[in-house]
Amino acid sequence: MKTGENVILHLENITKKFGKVTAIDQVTLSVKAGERIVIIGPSGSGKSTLLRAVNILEEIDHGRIFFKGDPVGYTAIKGKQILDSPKNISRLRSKIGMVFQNFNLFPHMTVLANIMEGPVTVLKKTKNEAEKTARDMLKKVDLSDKWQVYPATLSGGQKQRVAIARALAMNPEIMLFDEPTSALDPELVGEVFNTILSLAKEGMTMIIVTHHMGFAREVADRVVFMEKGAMVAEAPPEKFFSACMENKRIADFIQNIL
Amino acid sequence: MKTGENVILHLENITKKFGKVTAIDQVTLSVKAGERIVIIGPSGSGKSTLLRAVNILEEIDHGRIFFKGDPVGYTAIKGKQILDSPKNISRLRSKIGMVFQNFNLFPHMTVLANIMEGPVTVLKKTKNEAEKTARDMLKKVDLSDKWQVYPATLSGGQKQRVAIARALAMNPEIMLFDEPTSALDPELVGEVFNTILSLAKEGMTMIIVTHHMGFAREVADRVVFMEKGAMVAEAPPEKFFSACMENKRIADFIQNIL
Amino acid sequence: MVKQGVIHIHRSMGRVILYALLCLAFFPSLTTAAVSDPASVFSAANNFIAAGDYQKAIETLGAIPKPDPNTSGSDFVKSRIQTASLYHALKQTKKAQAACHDVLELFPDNKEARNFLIALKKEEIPFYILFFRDCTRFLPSLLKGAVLTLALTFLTMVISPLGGLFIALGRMSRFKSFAGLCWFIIWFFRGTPLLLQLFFIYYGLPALGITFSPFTAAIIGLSLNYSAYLGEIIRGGIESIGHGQMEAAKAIGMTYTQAMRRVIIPQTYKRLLPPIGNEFIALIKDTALVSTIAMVELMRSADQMFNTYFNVNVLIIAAMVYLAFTTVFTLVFERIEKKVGAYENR
Amino acid sequence: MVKQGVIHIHRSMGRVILYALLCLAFFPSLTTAAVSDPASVFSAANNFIAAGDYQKAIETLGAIPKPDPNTSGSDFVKSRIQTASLYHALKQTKKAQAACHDVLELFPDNKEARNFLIALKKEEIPFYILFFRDCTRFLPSLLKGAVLTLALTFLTMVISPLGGLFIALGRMSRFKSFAGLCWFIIWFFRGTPLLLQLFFIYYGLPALGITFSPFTAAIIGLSLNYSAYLGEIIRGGIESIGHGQMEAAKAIGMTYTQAMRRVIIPQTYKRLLPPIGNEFIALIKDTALVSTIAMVELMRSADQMFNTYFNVNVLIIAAMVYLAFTTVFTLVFERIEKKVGAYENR
Amino acid sequence: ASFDTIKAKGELRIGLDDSFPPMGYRIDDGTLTGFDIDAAEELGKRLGIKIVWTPTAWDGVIHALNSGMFDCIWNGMTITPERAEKVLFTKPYILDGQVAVVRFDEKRFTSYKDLGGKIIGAQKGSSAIKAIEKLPVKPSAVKEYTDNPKALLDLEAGRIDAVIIDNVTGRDTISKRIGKFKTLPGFISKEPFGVAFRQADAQLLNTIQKTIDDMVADGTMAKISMKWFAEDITDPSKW
Ligand SMILES: Nc1ncnc2c1ncn2[C@@H]1O[C@H](COP(=O)(O)OP(=O)(O)OP(=O)(O)O)[C@@H](O)[C@H]1O
Ligand SMILES: Nc1ncnc2c1ncn2[C@@H]1O[C@H](COP(=O)(O)OP(=O)(O)OP(=O)(O)O)[C@@H](O)[C@H]1O
Ligand SMILES: [Mg+2]
Ligand SMILES: [Mg+2]
Repeated sequence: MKTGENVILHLENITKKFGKVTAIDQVTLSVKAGERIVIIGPSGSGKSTLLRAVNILEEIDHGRIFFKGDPVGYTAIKGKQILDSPKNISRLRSKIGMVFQNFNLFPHMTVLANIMEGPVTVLKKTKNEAEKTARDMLKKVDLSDKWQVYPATLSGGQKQRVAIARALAMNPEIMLFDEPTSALDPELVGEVFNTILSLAKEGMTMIIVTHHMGFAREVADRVVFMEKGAMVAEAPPEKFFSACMENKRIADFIQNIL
Repeated sequence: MKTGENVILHLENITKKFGKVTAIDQVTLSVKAGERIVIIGPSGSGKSTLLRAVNILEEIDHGRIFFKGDPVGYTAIKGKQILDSPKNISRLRSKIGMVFQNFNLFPHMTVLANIMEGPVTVLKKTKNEAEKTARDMLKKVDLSDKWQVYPATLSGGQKQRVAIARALAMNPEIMLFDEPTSALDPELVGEVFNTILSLAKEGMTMIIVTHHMGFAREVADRVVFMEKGAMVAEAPPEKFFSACMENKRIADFIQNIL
Repeated sequence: MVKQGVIHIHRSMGRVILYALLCLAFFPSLTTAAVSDPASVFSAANNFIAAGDYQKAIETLGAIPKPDPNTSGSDFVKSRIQTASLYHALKQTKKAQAACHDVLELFPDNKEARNFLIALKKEEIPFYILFFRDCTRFLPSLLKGAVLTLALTFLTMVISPLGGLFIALGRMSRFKSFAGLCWFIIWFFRGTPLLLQLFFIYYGLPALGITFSPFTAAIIGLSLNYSAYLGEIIRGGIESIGHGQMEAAKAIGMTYTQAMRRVIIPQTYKRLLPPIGNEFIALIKDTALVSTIAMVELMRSADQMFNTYFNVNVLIIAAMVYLAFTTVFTLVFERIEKKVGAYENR
Repeated sequence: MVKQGVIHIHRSMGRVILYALLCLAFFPSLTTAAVSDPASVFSAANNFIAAGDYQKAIETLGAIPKPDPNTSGSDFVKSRIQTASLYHALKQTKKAQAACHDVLELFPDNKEARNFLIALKKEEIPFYILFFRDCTRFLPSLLKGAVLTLALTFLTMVISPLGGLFIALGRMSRFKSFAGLCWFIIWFFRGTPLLLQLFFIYYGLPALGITFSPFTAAIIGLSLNYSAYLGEIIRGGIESIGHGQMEAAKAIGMTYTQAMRRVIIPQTYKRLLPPIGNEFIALIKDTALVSTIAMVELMRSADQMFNTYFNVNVLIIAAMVYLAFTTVFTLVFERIEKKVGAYENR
Repeated sequence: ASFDTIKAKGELRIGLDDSFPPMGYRIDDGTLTGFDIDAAEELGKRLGIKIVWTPTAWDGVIHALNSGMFDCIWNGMTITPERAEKVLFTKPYILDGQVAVVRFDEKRFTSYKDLGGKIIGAQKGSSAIKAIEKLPVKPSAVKEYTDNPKALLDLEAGRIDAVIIDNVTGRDTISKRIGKFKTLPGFISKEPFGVAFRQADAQLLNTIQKTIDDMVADGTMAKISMKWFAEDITDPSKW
């Protein structure tokens, strides 16, 4: 199935099981270029697994993933889906930026080296090119003065912004954020959201998992609600926070979070 | 110097230095039987050191300590004060109960064993006697049902109450509390204070270091303010929280804490 | 297949030609070797062997006739045994056996031919059967040695934790000179090879008038060495227990000794078990070193049997016994670890 | 004092009487020993020695005259050397020296007398001077052996971390059989004594047609053993790096190999240095084991010199050299630890 | 080679394993010394030729001789029938053999017969082990050692009662450890030493043999023996 030209990512009926737990249950989702999707849902509902399935950090059991119209990650051999070659998967991942809850910066590299690592090692850019990009990205996340320090000296918010810069340095087509602020002290959440918002304004396509409803409302084109691995509801934020509230589960969930 | 009959503890001019830091600076203090002294003061002002000096966990440099009228802890040999024999010091300590900020329960013993340990090992009571006392003390701190669990399973407040029971089981003449609630979640502070208050009502002599002004006001016969190792002010609570507030330092300190 | 065969023939023909040329060039005597003279037959055969042409050597040796009744027959025996060796080298077992039987026909008692036949027969038995036979043959003696290995291990396991505790408390002692001595013991015994220590205790000390039996020397050496190692481990364990525990114990009137015995040391058990378990497993293997001071434990019995029978399986079986010991010990220690100090998990 | 003297006299008188009786009873030949026959002199002296009466033995030996020019003189030498030994046993050094000089007067080259004089002279020198002399005497040869010890240590230090990394990655590999092989290597080499491993490689493998020089065998044995140990340590180090690091590396498009090389392994350095340092210090001492496979490193040279000179100081000096090595290594490793991976402290 | 070619070259090459005290070995500074060294150097002086010592591994010493690496082996080589098949030996010039070493103050035994039921030590794999079987009585136990000095140390420490060892090695140790050990009188087995030549070199052997005979006759050999063994063990009349 070829999807519309402006669709960056298309998930078709994907399912992932861990033993008896169905972490993703037949999810179908299309993300158009420039679109901002926010995924919400209770703990264990499969949000992280869904993001991880997108860049094949998790191998799915059924379904297909299309990136810019092409099926990626798996090849069908004799009717069975098997994982693509590591090389192809790496190439796909390099086009998808991912930001983790725990930052996962490389502690043994300076901030600049963290950001240069991908461009140099994966994209085979020269050091000079990579450094230029890295400095640009640092400017974007407003941390130009921290280029030479090690991550351990940064605050949580600064760490997350470096992580965003590191992902951006790969010049990704889409960004995935998995609860980017949930490991942060409350007063540091704002700076990370601001960075994401400014990215959104530049037209970056992204999928964000978050529990911050205010932020969801502000940034999202569409809000997706997941429960027990399945997509239960999906709507633009205005509609989501009004109409969908009639769904008791969603209403309860949002009530609990606020 | 023999002090009045009803004086349990008398500190005379005691001084303790750590290198160049004077942790206790010529402190003189008498505690009568049944009296409740609360010590307050900024961090590093020597409150803990003072308590620790009382049961010789810290060796003082100058001054003398009288327990029930007798000089304790040190013997003068050729004009020099030297530490008493370990046996005498142990005997003194067994008469002084001490409760620490971090509980310091023995993790490898059950709650009951924690409380029985002192009576059996130090006071050479039989197991049966000691167990009876221990169960009485547990009742006193309202933890009768927890006698057979290990400390790791208790909440902070429960741990501190066990620590109090452990000290009480030695049938001490005086109890020393060093910030007994500062390692507790706010909602657990109350139960510990209640335990201490009920002790106070029973007429136990005690010295309490705490930052909780409300509690100080409620429990204290006298409030002592320390700063840089010295006793700066000393008064009954009513007087202390009014008259002494004219002292700018004390006022600032109390302002900051509240 | 056919083609390969052709190539093979060509190759060996090439070798024959090359060899013939070599003979003509360097060993002119060979081409004229008189069949009748045994000495020259042997020397000719030797030259063929040196040139790598065993087939030719066998042919040459064949020239030695069956002995007359009135000669000793030693040349004949020698030639046939050598023939058998050559066939053996060419992996033609049947022919090698035949050559041996040639000898036995005339000299039924000939030891060399007999042994050769036995050796040849052995080679026909599959490895695993031979190995199994060797197991039943060598294991009993090895296990006798292993008893001593275990005795050394257990005795050291009893002594060294006590020694280690003593050294650990010594290092933390207020008496500077005693603490220094304990430091020295640790430094010395952890800084020199156990082999050298055992050597010194067993061979060196008698010169200073102190003589130990091998067993005593082994126990002293192992115990001192392991006490030093355990001393550092135990000290680490004690120091890992927060200072507050000692203060709390003192505050209820306990003496230093009481506090150590009742409060501090019992808390170290759980933490110390894994590193001490590792040391004990190392100990099982280190007992092998006492083989150098004339103790016949597992390693030494394996060595002795290997020297007697030149059979590699002895070493392999000994390794298996050690593996069994270390594996069982590991499992037992894992068990104990799970049981001890469960209070931390509840 | 006087009283004691009396008792002493009484005792020795008693002994003399006892002895005389014994002689009469069992050695009738002795009482009539002809002075002229050397053989019977020696046998008589031996009997006196056996009975513990050295004085009488010396007297008896004195009957052997200075040799005529036309006899070999061996009986004379033997008697005087034995006399010297007996005086030595009686702690009469001067007289022992005199007996030696008697021999050297006639046979100035006589080794035995010369050695004896040297030994007697040594006993008069204080211990510490002797020890210092022994240092200057033995250290050069020991250090020559120590060069090999260091060579073995350094080579193994280079090879085994690589081997260890290989084994560690192998154990974490997706290929079950390869992971199993690596597990087996670790299990085997950590479960059997290094001594047995070296033995097998050096003495056992030739039986299977694989022969190594002692040095190669030593390096193979040490490297395999230490690779197995380091393998577990390195695996532990890699597994201690949070899973998130691998995911983050993969998420920016790195392959497994790139992630390992650039992200995971560099982070293990700091954590691995202390345990690897410990292993290397153990390694220095374990090189002593290769002395059993005919390698003349520090331990073996000490052994050889001890065998030649029977001088305990050799062992002590060797221990000092090992201590120097292990201490220096410890200090160097502590230095390196402080420098590497400072990023975690900032 | 004939004696004439040796004389013409001016040097006799002698093969040896230079770690066999006291026959031929190196002392601390590396110089070669020993009984054989003294004897051969004396011989060289008498014949007016230089002695060139050629160290070689003992394992392949006969092969090395026959391949011409040197002209003879003079290194405490025991004369055996098997060796005699491959080389020519001189007449025995010294008597070696297995002897029993006991502590100097040993009071319990004076002859081999007394060793019954005692603990005896010997070097692993040496001919001493075989000699123990030839003892007139059976020992209670045989302890094997990696080397002779270890056995002697154990003897000194009182852990064993006697060490069976070859005469020259035993005497060498005794001479270094004066007052510690003595030998029991007599030999358990007798192993004479000879100098080995290639079978083709009978003429060379004859010349050398004559010189050795001279050295025995004029007491030179006895003197060298006295130096190394404090006894004349070169005198065939005492064998
Ligand atoms: N590696 C794994 N192995 C086994 N089960 C897993 C694994 N990862 C996730 N799961 C299970 O899959 C389900 C979905 O997990 P997931 O982490 O995707 O939830 P989530 O929506 O991200 O929750 P949270 O808000 O807590 O992050 C859960 O039941 C979880 O326990
Ligand atoms: N063991 C020690 N060694 C060196 N200095 C010490 C030691 N214990 C206390 N001090 C110093 O002595 C002074 C008094 O310390 P103390 O702990 O008694 O203060 P405190 O009033 O209890 O403070 P806090 O409210 O923080 O517990 C401080 O300057 C402290 O740094
Ligand atoms: Mg999640
Ligand atoms: Mg304090």
